[in-house]
Amino acid sequence: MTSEIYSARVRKLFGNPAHAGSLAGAHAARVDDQGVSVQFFADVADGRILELRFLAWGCPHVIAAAEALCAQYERRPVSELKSFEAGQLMQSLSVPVEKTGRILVIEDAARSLAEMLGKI
Amino acid sequence: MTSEIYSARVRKLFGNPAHAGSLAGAHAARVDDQGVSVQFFADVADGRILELRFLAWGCPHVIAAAEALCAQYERRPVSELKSFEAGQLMQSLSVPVEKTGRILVIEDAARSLAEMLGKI
Amino acid sequence: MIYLDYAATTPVDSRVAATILALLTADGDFANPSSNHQAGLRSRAHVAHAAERLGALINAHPDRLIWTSGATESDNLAIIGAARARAHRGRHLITMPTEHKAVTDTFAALEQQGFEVSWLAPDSRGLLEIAQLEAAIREDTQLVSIMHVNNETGIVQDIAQIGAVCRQHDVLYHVDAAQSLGKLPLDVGNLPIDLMSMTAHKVYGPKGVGALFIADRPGCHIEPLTYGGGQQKRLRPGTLAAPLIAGFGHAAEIASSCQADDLKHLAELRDQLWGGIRDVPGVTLNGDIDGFPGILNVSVDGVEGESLLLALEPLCVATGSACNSKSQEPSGVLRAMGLSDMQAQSAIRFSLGRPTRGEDVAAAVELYCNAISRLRGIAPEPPA
Amino acid sequence: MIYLDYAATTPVDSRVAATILALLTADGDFANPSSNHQAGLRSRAHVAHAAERLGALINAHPDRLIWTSGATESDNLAIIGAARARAHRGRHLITMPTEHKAVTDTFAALEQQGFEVSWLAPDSRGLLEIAQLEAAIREDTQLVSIMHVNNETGIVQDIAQIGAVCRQHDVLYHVDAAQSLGKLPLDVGNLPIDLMSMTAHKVYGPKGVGALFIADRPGCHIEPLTYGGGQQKRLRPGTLAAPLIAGFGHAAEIASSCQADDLKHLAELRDQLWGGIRDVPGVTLNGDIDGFPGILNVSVDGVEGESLLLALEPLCVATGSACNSKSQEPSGVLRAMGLSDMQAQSAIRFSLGRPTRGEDVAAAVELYCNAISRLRGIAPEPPA
Ligand SMILES: Cc1ncc(COP(=O)(O)O)c(C=O)c1O
Ligand SMILES: Cc1ncc(COP(=O)(O)O)c(C=O)c1O
Repeated sequence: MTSEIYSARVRKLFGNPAHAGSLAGAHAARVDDQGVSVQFFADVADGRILELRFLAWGCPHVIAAAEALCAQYERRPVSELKSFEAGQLMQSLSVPVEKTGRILVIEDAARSLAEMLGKI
Repeated sequence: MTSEIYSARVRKLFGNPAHAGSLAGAHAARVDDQGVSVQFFADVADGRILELRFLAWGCPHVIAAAEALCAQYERRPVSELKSFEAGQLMQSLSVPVEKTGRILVIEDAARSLAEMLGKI
Repeated sequence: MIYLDYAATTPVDSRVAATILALLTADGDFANPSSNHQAGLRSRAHVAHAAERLGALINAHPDRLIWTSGATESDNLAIIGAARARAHRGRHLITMPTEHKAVTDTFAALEQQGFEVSWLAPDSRGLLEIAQLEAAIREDTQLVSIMHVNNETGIVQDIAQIGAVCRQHDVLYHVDAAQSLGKLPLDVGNLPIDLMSMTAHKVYGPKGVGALFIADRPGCHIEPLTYGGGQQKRLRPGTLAAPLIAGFGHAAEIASSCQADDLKHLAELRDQLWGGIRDVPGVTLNGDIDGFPGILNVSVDGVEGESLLLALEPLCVATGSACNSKSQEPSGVLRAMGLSDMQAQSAIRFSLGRPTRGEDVAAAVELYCNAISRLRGIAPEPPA
Repeated sequence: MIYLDYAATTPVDSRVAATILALLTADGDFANPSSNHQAGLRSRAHVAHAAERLGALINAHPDRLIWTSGATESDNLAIIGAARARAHRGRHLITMPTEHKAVTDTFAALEQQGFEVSWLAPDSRGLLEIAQLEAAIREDTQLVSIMHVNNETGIVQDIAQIGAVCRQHDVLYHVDAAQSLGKLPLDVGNLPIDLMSMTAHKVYGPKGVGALFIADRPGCHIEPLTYGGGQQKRLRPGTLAAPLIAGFGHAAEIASSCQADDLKHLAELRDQLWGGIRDVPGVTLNGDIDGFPGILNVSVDGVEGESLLLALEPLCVATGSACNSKSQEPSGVLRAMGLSDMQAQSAIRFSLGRPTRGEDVAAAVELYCNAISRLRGIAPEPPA
């Protein structure tokens, strides 16, 4: 019996999701699956992500993961987002295994955004 | 669930059985039954019991009942002892019903003593 | 921290805590109540006194109470015990899917053991329609188990009417009264109840002790689940936990004396709470505003329940029942009442208690409204 | 009052009482350990800490412990649970008539349910001869239950050797360790034990909480006896009594730290006691002077047991086992050891504890000698 459900990092990201919100007129990708909805928005220039935002409906781990992803890939090349994998995020947020499916929804959405941005 | 096994009277009689002991050369009657042994001794004159003593091996109710009986019939006519009945004693000592058999051993012993004394 | 989870458990009343403490240590009456020496007799007297106090609260003879470890055990002992004791007469049993897991899981286990269970569906408020019960009772029906106050929604079943139907058909009636004991009037001397489960920790007593009332009626027998030292008429052996039992007794006595005040207090707070949140768009009440006022269960559109719970911190409330809130599944009770998974999943159970004050409720209202607007603010449009 | 009945129950250590008290009331961590809010998490942490402490005492992983209401429930859960879980492999079980009633009555109930039980007779000290066990194990044997320290006599079974025989034959081994936990070394990490019953109230913890250790081995599974909210891997549902569990954990930790001193202390007192009464004519020791030193069981010729107990006041000791001392029958344990009804019936169990002092023992010796001469003085000659 572990006594904490959410790691300190999850609590922090969930409590203050600085990248929550939408970007008007930006590129957007959305996935609805596993009882979770995630939508990413990106402003891009010169193959770089200038701003990255998300909207999410899901449990705290989903929201924290979306926030962590945005914070990590903002101001980075689009190519890096392409190779995003959920596994590392799950570990750094201590997401319980039974929630793997939900975090894969985030991976899905991030990849389809990256693909879209790659085609610009 | 009653919280007391022994009534205050049983405790007192058991704790201070003034009539425990034997009487040398006296009339005696003994009964062994129900895992209990009771022996009564009596000195008699003119149809009256002068002294009444007992020896007993048994539970506290048995000892208390023997003591109560001796205290009651000492200095009384033998004829009264003849009509002794255990029921009244059981009630006055709050003897639990499952011990009825043991108290009847006392009745037995008292009656056979009375019978013996009656024949003198 | 604002604690509005009194249906999950209550703090022990400080007077009750003092009673318990007095029986724990070497300077108190700590002996085994089964011991036949003076110390044991003193312990035994505390247990007897507790039975009188609990008996007085529900108008039962103290001899008709069996001490258990809690309502879960009482439910199991009553249901399995009665089903087995009457199995030679018939193997049909009746309950509802809106019962506590300690009841539903027990019936589900009996289904595996050759019993047949009719699961009666509730109406949208969670209530049983009596006609349904009447239709379900058969020649071979032996036991009906329908609770008093529902632990998730606070709705109150009509136990008098249900019991009357059971009596008519010579069927035993078991009531899980874990949530109503000491809170609503409960007079088993006059109600047609055969078996009733109780627990101390929902009524300001300690966790780890409960009781089962068994009516003194022909045919009302149960088999034990466990065997041992012959305590409690061989129905529930084990060293009696005298300190906990005494604490339960004391809690029962306190409840007797302040039940009416408590109810009034809870009703005021419940009205304040519902008044504060009912106008939030998309909020709906689960259950019935006429239910037990200590529990208010609300769903809200467009918000995920687990995130809502976390966003509500430092407010302590429940999603689903406290006892199964580790699982992420939406509440079976709410689904049985016809809620969608989505609605059930956003449900929050506020439960109020004797120590709750108006400020606590005001703070809860504010936290709830803020959490909803914050989460709605970061959610995408609902999927088409 | 001189309390020498520590085998019936012990007072709660005052440090343990403080731990319990801190989790009861509104100003402490009183929440339901199943609740998913901050208050619930704090409760859960206390439970987890207790499991670590109890696990450390017996060298078990905390995950291998199931909390129960006491050793009676643990015994039932282990024995019925294992018998049912393995019934498809075979229905033969082995135990001894000298076990606690929580074990013997449970096996007797299983006999009614289609299991076959071999009851191995002890030697005159109450010990099992290993050859007898080996001879009794069959192809279809599934479970052996033989206790560690006997609650009436203090004799200590060779659990390592018994367990080794069980492992050889792929039979589960259950140990009732109610009397030895925290008193004798018990290392389930290295002993061949599959299931072990424990209780807090014999080791200066609270009444109403126990535990069952379940080894992490293939084939070592049990079925639950009760059903409900999914707590404890569904093996034992019900709201966890966090204050009691925390108290048990604390008591276990204290026992870890003073076990060696306790044993030395008890051995000194036991020698003093036996030295004081062994020369009373007709006194005999039941069991073995090499047994657990906290228990000394003696019979005496020509004295009735119930009267002896009352004559010993204000000394609190036991006749027979505390748990069945309400019945007047002579102890089944002593009869199984070959004592006559008369001898068994006069048996007194003195049991010593951490708080016992030399003066207490001296007073007990005097009371015992006086009571015997007083009762002998008023008894008739033994019947021919
Ligand atoms: C209606 C109902 N029944 C049974 C229980 C189980 O009670 P306990 O926690 O005492 O096992 C609860 C509470 O958890 C409850 O609310
Ligand atoms: C050996 C033994 N097993 C089981 C028990 C029962 O334990 P509990 O009182 O915790 O139910 C006891 C004590 O009464 C005991 O001494």
